[in-house]
Amino acid sequence: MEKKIYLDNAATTKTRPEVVEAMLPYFSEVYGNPSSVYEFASQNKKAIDEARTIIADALGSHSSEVYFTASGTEADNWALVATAEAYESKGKHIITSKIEHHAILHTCEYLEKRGFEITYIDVDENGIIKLDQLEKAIRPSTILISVMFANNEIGTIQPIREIGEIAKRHKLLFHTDAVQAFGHEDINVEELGIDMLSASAHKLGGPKGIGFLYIRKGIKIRSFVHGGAQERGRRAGTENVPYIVGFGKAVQMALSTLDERRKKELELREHLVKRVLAEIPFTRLNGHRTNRLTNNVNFSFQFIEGESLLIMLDMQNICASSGSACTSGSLDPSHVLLAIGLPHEIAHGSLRLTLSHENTLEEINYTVDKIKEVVDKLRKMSPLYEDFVRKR
Amino acid sequence: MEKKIYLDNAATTKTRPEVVEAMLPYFSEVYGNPSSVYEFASQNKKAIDEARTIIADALGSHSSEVYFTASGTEADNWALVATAEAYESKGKHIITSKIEHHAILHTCEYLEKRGFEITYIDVDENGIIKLDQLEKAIRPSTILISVMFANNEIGTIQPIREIGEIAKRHKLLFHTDAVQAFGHEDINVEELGIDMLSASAHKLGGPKGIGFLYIRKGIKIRSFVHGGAQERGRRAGTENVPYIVGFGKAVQMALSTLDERRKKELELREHLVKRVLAEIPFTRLNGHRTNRLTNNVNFSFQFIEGESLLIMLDMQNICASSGSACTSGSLDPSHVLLAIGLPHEIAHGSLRLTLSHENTLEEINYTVDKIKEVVDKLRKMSPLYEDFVRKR
Amino acid sequence: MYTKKVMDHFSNPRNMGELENPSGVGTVGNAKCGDIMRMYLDIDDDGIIQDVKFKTFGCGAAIATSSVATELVKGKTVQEALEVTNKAVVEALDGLPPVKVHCSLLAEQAIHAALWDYAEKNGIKIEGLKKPKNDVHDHEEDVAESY
Amino acid sequence: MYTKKVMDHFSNPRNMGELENPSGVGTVGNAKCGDIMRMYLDIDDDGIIQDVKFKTFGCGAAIATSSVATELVKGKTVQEALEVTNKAVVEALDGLPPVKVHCSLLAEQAIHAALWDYAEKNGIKIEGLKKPKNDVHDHEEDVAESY
Ligand SMILES: Cc1ncc(COP(=O)(O)O)c(C=O)c1O
Ligand SMILES: Cc1ncc(COP(=O)(O)O)c(C=O)c1O
Repeated sequence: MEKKIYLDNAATTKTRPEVVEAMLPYFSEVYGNPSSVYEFASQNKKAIDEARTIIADALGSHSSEVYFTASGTEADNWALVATAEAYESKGKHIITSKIEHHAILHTCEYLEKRGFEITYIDVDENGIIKLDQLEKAIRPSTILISVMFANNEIGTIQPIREIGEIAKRHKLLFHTDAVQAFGHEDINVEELGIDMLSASAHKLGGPKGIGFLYIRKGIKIRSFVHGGAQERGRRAGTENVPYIVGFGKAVQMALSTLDERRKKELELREHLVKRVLAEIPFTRLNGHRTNRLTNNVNFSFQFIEGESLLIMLDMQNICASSGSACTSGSLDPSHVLLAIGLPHEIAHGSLRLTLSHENTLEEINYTVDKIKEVVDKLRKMSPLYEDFVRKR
Repeated sequence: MEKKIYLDNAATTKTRPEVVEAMLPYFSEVYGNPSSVYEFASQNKKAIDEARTIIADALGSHSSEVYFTASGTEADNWALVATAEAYESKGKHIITSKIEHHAILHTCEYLEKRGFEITYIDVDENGIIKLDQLEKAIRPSTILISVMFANNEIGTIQPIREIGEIAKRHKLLFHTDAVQAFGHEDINVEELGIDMLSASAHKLGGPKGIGFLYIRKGIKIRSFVHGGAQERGRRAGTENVPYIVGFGKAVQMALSTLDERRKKELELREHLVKRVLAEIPFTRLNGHRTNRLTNNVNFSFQFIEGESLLIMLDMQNICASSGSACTSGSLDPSHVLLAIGLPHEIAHGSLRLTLSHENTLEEINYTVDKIKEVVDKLRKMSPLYEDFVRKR
Repeated sequence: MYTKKVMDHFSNPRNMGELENPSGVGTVGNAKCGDIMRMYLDIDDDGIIQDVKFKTFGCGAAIATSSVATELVKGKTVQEALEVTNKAVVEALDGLPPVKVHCSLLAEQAIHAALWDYAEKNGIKIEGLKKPKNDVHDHEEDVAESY
Repeated sequence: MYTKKVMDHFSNPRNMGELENPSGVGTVGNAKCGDIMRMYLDIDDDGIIQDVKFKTFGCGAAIATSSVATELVKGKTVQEALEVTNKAVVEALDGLPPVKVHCSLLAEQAIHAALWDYAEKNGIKIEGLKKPKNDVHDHEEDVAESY
């Protein structure tokens, strides 16, 4: 295929042209600093309010509960660090899962250095958190449970409502990293008992470099970035007006197309899964078979390694990933795949394909054909495969 | 005048159309996640490298010393918090000035709550830091000096080279908040002995929501935002590729036009200062008469209050500010004006006008005419003026 | 950030100025907080406010609340004027931003101060009027601002 | 991130495959770290490497270093092959990204392991050849990566 086939929408999405359109006036025309007194700046203030309202509505929350950040990562850092600092006198114990994004895990490591204790809960072979273990981990000094909404590598959706209930029962705060889920799954923070929620625009057709943290009214966490009185004094720094507007627009579009997108993605996903599992031996689908993001598949192809697979697919104009984008510079196999129990050599051979509404059946079929070829080629090169064949 | 006269370039600047142009392809065309393996993403990596190099060159530094952040505020927070955490075992004392931006001052307050001690050095009546007091404040436990390059309200430029020398003599780290100066003044971190430097794109024709922290090689501070391995593992979060590209472009343009811009701004500034001081009685120019940013003036008009002045100027299509934009929601008079010794009622009546290369002499003359009218009108309303006239 | 009414009173303040021989004059607020209001009252023998003028050093809201307060008391009896609360002032302006509500309190206090002056000068006692404080500012901040 | 040479060797690996009755075969690396290399050597009676094949489980750099290493040793004497260092491998590829340099060490070790096997099988001692370790990875990280 001449055209690039982009199957890495969990890493980042194309910014929708309508979103770019919506942002454009805020660079060189309506460019005032929203904190300023004059009329010219109040247009910006209004634009921010509108975006905030769109997002608040999407969550079933109030606009005064939505705080813009520069990324999903910042929102995660904020939720953890500020909660730790605000509730330190109550206790220094936080519970999370073993399959969180590094934005959570590395912030937890940072907090551990500052004297906090973190319990990392196991997941089952499908990547679903062990609720009994979670509840047992709660101590008098526990202040926060942070469990992601949907996993970025294997797509598994967590039992958020149940976790919310556990948190409520034990009077704990519950934060969820919904970076992969927001705009893709229905989320109502009231119904699900979520106290804090992180999201990021670039996973749903918005620009890279804008996120938000939902903070339920009454939660007394302070700011993470200190300075001016922006975001009601809770998140300092001149507002990124264009991106806030773009985020609002992207959410609006994501919600209005949610059902049809999910339907299309699901069809393509099922087709992809069926063909790959049927046509390529020694392959497993990672993550829950059905309870997963509609646009996510993650395979392990035994005997081969992920990076070479990716490069060979790239040569065929297919953009895919292995593990998460943020760790692709690293040599370690995915902590998520290890957590669901894969042995190292299988964890190394994983391929994540994440679809968008723009993908076609033709692209998927072409992709499966190419995966077959490439997996075959790499297995022929693999000493592990050689050993396996010999032993049979 | 029909057209808006924008005289608040210290609050934020218009994003240059060329900058918007440079960013556009990175939204919907070259949109890959720079951390990804495939070729498509490597174009983004290259674009980031190029921007980083432009900025490093502008500072006389190396590109591996420039780390992108989401704002000047984040860069300030990072420099302070991470230095405090990294050098805690050496000591818990930090020195700064009384006229820093809130991004520094509120981060200092945060660190005070975490057990650090901060000394706030006085400035003289022109807003220049007292170097003897600074040097005397150094203790064995001092780890960092943070003094801004140029003040955002009164424009005064600090004796950075001298502070750099003091820091070096005492083997202390020296951070400078150069958000107002970068792209407007010549800055060479080697010559000036700067170890860390914060800047923000939206003060020099770039977009709002991107900044950087320069960190001299060898300084062992860790990250402030924890997560993925972006920015060489020091600043997590998917890179804001369009804004990074835009920041690079803005810096390039700012540097190539530096001399002519400064010359033009200086001419307009001097004309403005002369007319206002000559034609409006009971007025003072705040900040150093000459050693100030070329685009900054700050006046205090006795007997009147700043906000009403701003609104009345706004009605004449003039965008100006009083104190800093970030505090304009607040009721307190500017901490900077109090620090240079103004009494409260005079500090309340300040007006900041900050020019750009786009302003014209005609605009400046119109503005002075309107300021005269408005100051006159407000003084007629002022009980303080009434008392003053009676007492004469 | 301000309503149309506020902007109207700010740009065209009613009853701005001084009175030559006022029945009472009161000044409240202080420069430290950035607002000072002075009210002049002209009260006839029947205790009716025949004329009122104000001078204000302060923000847009301070000027607008002064202006609307003069309108609210003009032609009223002393007793009626006493009942002009800060709430009435805010309502007459179609609302004020939360950080500016203290300005309306200041307006209420300015009237009270002028009435107190009038009462003192005339050796009378006005039912329900207390000696005005010098500074009526409440320095509460938005709770969320505690960064 | 890879040079043209790396990409060339990766897409068209030289000497990929197995040898039927190799004089020596060596396997290094481990699946935990994500790279396993196996080298087959066919060495004639004069100690000249007549043929060489590799199989590799690993990243692009691992495959490319294996491929280029086979080219570097083919036709060489045992002693010359021993002198093919990881540096030579990196140079032949016009460089490797810093995190991938360990792959070239693995290639060096794979040759050594195959030579060791050859020596053992033939009961000879090769000057300067040490028993290969099972895992030659060094787990150093970029200093700046400390989160
Ligand atoms: C001196 C100074 N420091 C820091 C900042 C904060 O920069 P930003 O708006 O990019 O967060 C500003 C401007 O707002 C400033 O003038
Ligand atoms: C689950 C999850 N959390 C957090 C992040 C970080 O978001 P951002 O790139 O906006 O910092 C990502 C994606 O990178 C993610 O997938």
